[in-house]
Amino acid sequence: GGGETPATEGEEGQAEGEALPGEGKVVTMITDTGGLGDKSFNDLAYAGLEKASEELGFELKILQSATEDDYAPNIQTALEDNPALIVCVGFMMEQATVDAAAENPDINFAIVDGVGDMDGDGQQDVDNLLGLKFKENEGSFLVGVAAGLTTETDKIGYIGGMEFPTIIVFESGFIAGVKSVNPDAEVYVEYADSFGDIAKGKEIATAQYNKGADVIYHAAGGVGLGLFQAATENDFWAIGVDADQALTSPENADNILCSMLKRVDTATYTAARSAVEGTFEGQVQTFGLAEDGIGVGDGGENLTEELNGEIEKWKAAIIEGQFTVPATREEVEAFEVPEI
Amino acid sequence: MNDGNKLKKITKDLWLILRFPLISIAAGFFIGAVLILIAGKNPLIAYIALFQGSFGGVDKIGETLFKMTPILMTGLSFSIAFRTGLFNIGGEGQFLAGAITAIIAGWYFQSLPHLLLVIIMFILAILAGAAWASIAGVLKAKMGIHEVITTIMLNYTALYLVNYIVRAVMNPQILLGTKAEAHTVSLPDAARLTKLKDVFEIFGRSSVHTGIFIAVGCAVFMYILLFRTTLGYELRSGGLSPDAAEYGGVKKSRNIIMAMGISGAVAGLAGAVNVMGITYYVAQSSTTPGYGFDGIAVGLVGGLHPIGIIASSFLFGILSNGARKMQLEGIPKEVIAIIQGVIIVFIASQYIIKIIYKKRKENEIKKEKIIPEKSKEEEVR
Amino acid sequence: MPCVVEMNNISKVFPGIIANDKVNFQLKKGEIHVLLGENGAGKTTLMNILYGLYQPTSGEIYIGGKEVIIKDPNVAIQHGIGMVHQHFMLIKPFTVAENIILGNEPVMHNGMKLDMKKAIKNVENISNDFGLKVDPMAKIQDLSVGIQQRVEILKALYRGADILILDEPTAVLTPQEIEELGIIIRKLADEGKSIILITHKLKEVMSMSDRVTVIRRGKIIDTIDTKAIKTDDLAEMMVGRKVKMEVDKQEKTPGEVIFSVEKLKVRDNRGLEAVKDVSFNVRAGEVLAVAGVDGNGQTELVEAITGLRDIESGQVQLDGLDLSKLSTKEIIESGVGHIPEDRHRRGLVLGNSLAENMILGYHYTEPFSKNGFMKYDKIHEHAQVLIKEYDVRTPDENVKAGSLSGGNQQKAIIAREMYKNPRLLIAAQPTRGLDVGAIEFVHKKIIESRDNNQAVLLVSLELDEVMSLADRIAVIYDGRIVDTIDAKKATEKQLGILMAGGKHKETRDMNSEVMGHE
Amino acid sequence: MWIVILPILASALRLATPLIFSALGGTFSERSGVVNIALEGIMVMGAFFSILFADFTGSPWIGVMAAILAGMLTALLLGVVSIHLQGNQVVMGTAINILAVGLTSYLLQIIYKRFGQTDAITNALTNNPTILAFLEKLPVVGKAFFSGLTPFVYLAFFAVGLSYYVLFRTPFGLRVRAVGEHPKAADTVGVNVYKIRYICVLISGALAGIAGASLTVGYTAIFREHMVSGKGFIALAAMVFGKWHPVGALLACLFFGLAEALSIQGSMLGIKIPTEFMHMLPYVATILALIGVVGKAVAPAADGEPYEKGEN
Ligand SMILES: Nc1ncnc2c1ncn2[C@@H]1O[C@H](COP(=O)(O)OP(=O)(O)OP(=O)(O)O)[C@@H](O)[C@H]1O
Ligand SMILES: Nc1ncnc2c1ncn2[C@@H]1O[C@H](COP(=O)(O)OP(=O)(O)OP(=O)(O)O)[C@@H](O)[C@H]1O
Ligand SMILES: [Mg+2]
Ligand SMILES: [Mg+2]
Repeated sequence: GGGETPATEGEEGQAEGEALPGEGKVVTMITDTGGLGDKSFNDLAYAGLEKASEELGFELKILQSATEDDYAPNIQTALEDNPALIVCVGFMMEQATVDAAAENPDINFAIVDGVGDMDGDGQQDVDNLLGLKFKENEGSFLVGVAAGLTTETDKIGYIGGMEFPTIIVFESGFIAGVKSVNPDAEVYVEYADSFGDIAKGKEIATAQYNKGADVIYHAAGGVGLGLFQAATENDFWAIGVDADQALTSPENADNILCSMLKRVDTATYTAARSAVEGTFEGQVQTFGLAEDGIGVGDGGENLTEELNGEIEKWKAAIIEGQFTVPATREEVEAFEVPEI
Repeated sequence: MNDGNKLKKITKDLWLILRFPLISIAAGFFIGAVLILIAGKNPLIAYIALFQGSFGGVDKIGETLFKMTPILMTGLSFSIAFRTGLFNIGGEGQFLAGAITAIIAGWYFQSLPHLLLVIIMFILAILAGAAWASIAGVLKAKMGIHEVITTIMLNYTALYLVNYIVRAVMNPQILLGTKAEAHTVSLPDAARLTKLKDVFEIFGRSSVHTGIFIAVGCAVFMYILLFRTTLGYELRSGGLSPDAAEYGGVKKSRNIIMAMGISGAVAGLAGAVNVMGITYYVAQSSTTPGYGFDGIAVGLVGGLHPIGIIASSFLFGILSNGARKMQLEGIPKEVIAIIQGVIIVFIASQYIIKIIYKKRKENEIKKEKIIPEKSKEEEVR
Repeated sequence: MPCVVEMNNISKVFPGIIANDKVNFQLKKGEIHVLLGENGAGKTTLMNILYGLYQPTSGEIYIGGKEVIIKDPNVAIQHGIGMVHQHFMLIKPFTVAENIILGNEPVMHNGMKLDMKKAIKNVENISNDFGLKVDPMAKIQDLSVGIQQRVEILKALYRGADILILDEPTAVLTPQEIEELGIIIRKLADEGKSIILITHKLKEVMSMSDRVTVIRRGKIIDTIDTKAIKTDDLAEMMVGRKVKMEVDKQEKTPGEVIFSVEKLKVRDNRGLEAVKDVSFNVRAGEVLAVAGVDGNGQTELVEAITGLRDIESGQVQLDGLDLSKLSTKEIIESGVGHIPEDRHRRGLVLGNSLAENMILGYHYTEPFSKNGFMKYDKIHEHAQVLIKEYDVRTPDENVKAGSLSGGNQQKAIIAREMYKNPRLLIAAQPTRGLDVGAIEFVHKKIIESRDNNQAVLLVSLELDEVMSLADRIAVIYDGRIVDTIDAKKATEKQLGILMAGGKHKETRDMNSEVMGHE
Repeated sequence: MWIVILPILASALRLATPLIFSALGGTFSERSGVVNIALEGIMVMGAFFSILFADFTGSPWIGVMAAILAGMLTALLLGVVSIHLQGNQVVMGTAINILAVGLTSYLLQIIYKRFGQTDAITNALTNNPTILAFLEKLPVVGKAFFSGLTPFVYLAFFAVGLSYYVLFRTPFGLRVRAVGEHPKAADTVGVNVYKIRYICVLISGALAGIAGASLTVGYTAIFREHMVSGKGFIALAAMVFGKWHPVGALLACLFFGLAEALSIQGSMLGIKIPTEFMHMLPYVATILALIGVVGKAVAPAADGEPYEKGEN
């Protein structure tokens, strides 16, 4: 199973004998090359589907992609079961998913972290595809606020996995958040060119720490584990990503200030439910702070009341639409700290 | 010889050729079964799934052929160099070089008609793979720098170079002005290889594309090159005995550069075939694609012979394709890797069987008291 | 005299061949006993069994009257057996001392550390005791073959060998070295050591041994007192027919000079000058022998002529064409045939088939290759013809070249090179390790070549060979041609002295020369 | 100035440490004539089993022992096939690399009931050993350099010295090198070729196992799939670069570690080039170093050649 991701346990126990709506149906999830165990969207997506499966009684199947060219064949294999829904995880799979959805209009598809707009016209290309998009910049902004207010050295670190556009979104939101509360703070930005090399993560974090950084945020999957290790050894703050990492890495909880939550589990859960219950609709669902698809987790209970208050304040402002959080470096350049 | 005897002989020959691989495969599956049992699943169901996934219809066979396409080519690539006495671990980098070159060519020549475009892309990818490998080849030939080091280093260099090109050169953001992506622009339709299913319905959903013909063509090419051409004779001789080849007028350095170049060319072509056949773009990645490394295993298991490599890549295709179906049965996909590993272990240690045969032969001789060699010579005198 | 070794009814079966067939062999204490036989007769096999490298298929071995099972060389060493192998068992990058002590190392700190000081001392001691001078600190790769052989002998003596097996020790030595070896082993025998000497050189048998055992096709023919037999009879026993020991060579007036080397300078692998200002020429229909002890620049000379090694300066001309800047391939094309001194390393691609080997060097020419493709039917045909013509003993042309015996490998190479009908034939150590039958054949072919009006450059250290084949003899020493003499007028003694380092020096000075690196 | 350089040096040492152990392992095995492509796989085994046992017993040192054992067992597989059965050593190494990744992932699922990674251990061996704690108190270098070192860094240097001593100063080492150069010659003087090769392959396994442990128990405190990702191959390259010599291997690994440390810290040092080029640095630098400095590397003569006892 997909580990200790914080999908809330199925509370509503099913009455005995009552036929579940998903009985006899199949939902298949296909991971990207990160695969299960990425402690990120693959695991979270799985957790959401697992929960749905328990509640609704459908059979959950999983196919992990070893390489990029497994995407299409994996989808084709999944199609053989005539599933109620195929959930493809990760923006890397967008093209393959759109292609398959176009060829199989009777099957429901969902793509995590994607829209399904490959021709770039701003519209979803197919009708039977549910795009699940997240506004990671908003959550990153909030943890940036926390970092900016927490730092004593006015030096902050950011470690990205690879310089993907989707990862730059984290970087952009985070820097904007820091600048909004602490214009003097400097942010060291470093990319590991890896999502798995823990040692490299630890080296980068240590280097940033040596240069004075006392709060470091990561959007780098497994590389982040190295950050946590460095944080614990040197006693500085780390900020987690995707899941509430104070809960998933309890050994390091004392040094995980908070985590940027990306509720992929909620998204896949709802998608599966709608598909099984027959209410599925091809569309783009955006999960931001307003939709509660993005948030800040504090499983380590390290945020002070004051910080929580600040975070809430900025959160409310974003939800109200007082300003837009930057999602690219250009937008960060142009970003002016709003008065709130 | 009558037909019955002939048939018997053919079956016997076939058995002689196939016995090591078959025993190895059986051992791999046996150990795999144990692991599946430990994981609390039924091996029988798992293996039925595996074979259904790989053979359960033309479409499934198509899928196996699809899986086999790139590794057949990288297996050939590795073997050509190995036969010349070079250990090319650089298939990964050469594969990437070919892939990214195909993208670049596909973009800049996109207005050309399909066939011409495809040919140009192939040629450029071949050149790119060859050039990338030739760095190692030239350094070895001219300066004696061990190709194991250079090819390993060049793999990583290629990875990061390609990542850079994807992000900062061939990105849709830059070429099309749309939003930034983690991959290059996609190949236009004219630059894509035809899927067999689009021509023959019988291939169902499978992803197999015309690249399989190119891959098999490469095997034929390698066979002809190695065993029918003068260059092949020189390459093989140089691999077996560099000094003797040199004595025979074969230039060592030329041999090395040629072998690395051809090896890289095939790997580069593999990269192009892969993007043109399935992914249509190259994405940023934290790891090399892995086909180069798979090629080492495929080549060695195939005994470095084109026919053997076709067979071993088919076997690897079956395994990794069948793994999909096994996964759907909830069986850890790692079991497949372990089965692969065990098969290779047994193929590596086929000597056990050879020893048994040798002992048996010796005993036969002892019994029959074969006349020593020299008495035949006496007749000649 | 008591028997120190008794081998009774020893048989050894290899797949496809019985190498030793119910062999009985006795070695008496203090004797020098020659084991004589053709290539492949089973001599090495028998001795490998005695030394524990092979296990006999059947039969018993007695040492000092007690039955023993020699399961590995350790056991042999314990029983006082030492062996100098046909192919030297020396580790090239190691020093002399390291090679000698290997497997029986003096140690200090409870075995935690090699005691190299003591090792060197020990080596010096036995080296002095037996009069076998070597520099313990020299690396094997820098030593001449003769010295390497001393190291091999010392290795055995260091282990306290009383029974010494020498497998073809003379194949690579100069006459002086052979003579010296004779003195050494005689001295060892006088000290009570028992010696088995393998050879197929009849002269040596006569001069060195007390008794001789002749082995043919794995079977013992007879064991006889050396004094009681004549050379011709030995030869006949050995090969089973009458052999002509003399080479049939007609008087012949040579033609024009077609090959010349002028002021040639070549460096060896270590960058030292190995060929120093060498000049000579060869006429059509003439055999010029370059006679010299191994390691005096012959290897480099031949490699330079054939394009296998860079030329520092000087000229090489064949038929007016300057070869010095040409590649090996171009040199071959210009009409050079080359029988290389190291047939395993250079002469054959051991892993390729015999047929493929029989075109090496002209594999790219028609009819064997056309438009870049090999014509295998032609290649096989070619091989079959040559195999027949040159009497290469092989099941067929498809076997790997490596599976042939040394003599047959050599025949295959000669066949290949002769087929080219070269203007210049270079034959480097063409009969090394071959038996009399094979030597007879090779010599006949070389003379045929000369009579065909080809220029022949023979590089050899076998004085018999040099004297019987050559028209002129150029003696090479320390990278220089010290003298060129008419073969008809040359004497063995004169040549020996020249080969050892110049006109005026005495033979024994050679020792100091080969020892001469600090 | 030193305040910038010293941490980079410390970082270089940390990054080089697993490579050093692994390259030493390769050196032992190849000096005896057994090509060891399996370093990568053995490191994976060492990395996994050290965490597994450290986690279950609570003792990181037991974890290290487990890594050594796992490495030796894996190497034994290489040994049996390539020494006794005279199988192809490269094929076998490749098989082990595939097996190791598969097996650890499989065990991860069976034991931890989870994908991807183990639990983290809390008592990883990442601090200076107590007896060397005084080093941290030294002015300037103490904090900037020594505090960044782990026990494995010291151990690596010790291992280099020991390996050098064993290979070049002991009777055993003489035999190892003899067997790697000319096994038959060694055999004829009573050296047991198989025994020596087995011992060397086992030492190689132990060292590559420690290399894996130095990465996990000695550094990251957790095992994650793909975390070794090519380090075994880099070590292999370093061994060749270092000309099959322990000190050479050490220098090659340090060179690589330094380049990697620089590439990681580059942007913080104010070097503004695209990150991809920064990450390329160690690999390109290695090639350039080979072109510029180091001449031809010659492998032990019998490296990779199976030895058939007696009858050949
Ligand atoms: N390991 C082996 N395997 C198979 N056949 C062998 C082996 N060693 C020797 N033979 C065969 O046994 C026969 C005897 O070989 P052996 O080496 O004893 O000959 P020899 O008398 O020493 O010859 P030479 O004078 O060439 O050294 C030969 O026919 C040879 O081919
Ligand atoms: N495994 C083997 N199988 C078959 N024949 C073998 C084998 N090993 C050695 N031989 C043969 O044994 C014979 C004797 O071996 P040896 O090493 O004494 O060579 P040789 O005949 O003296 O040749 P050379 O003069 O080139 O050294 C050779 O003919 C060789 O081909
Ligand atoms: Mg659209
Ligand atoms: Mg012999």
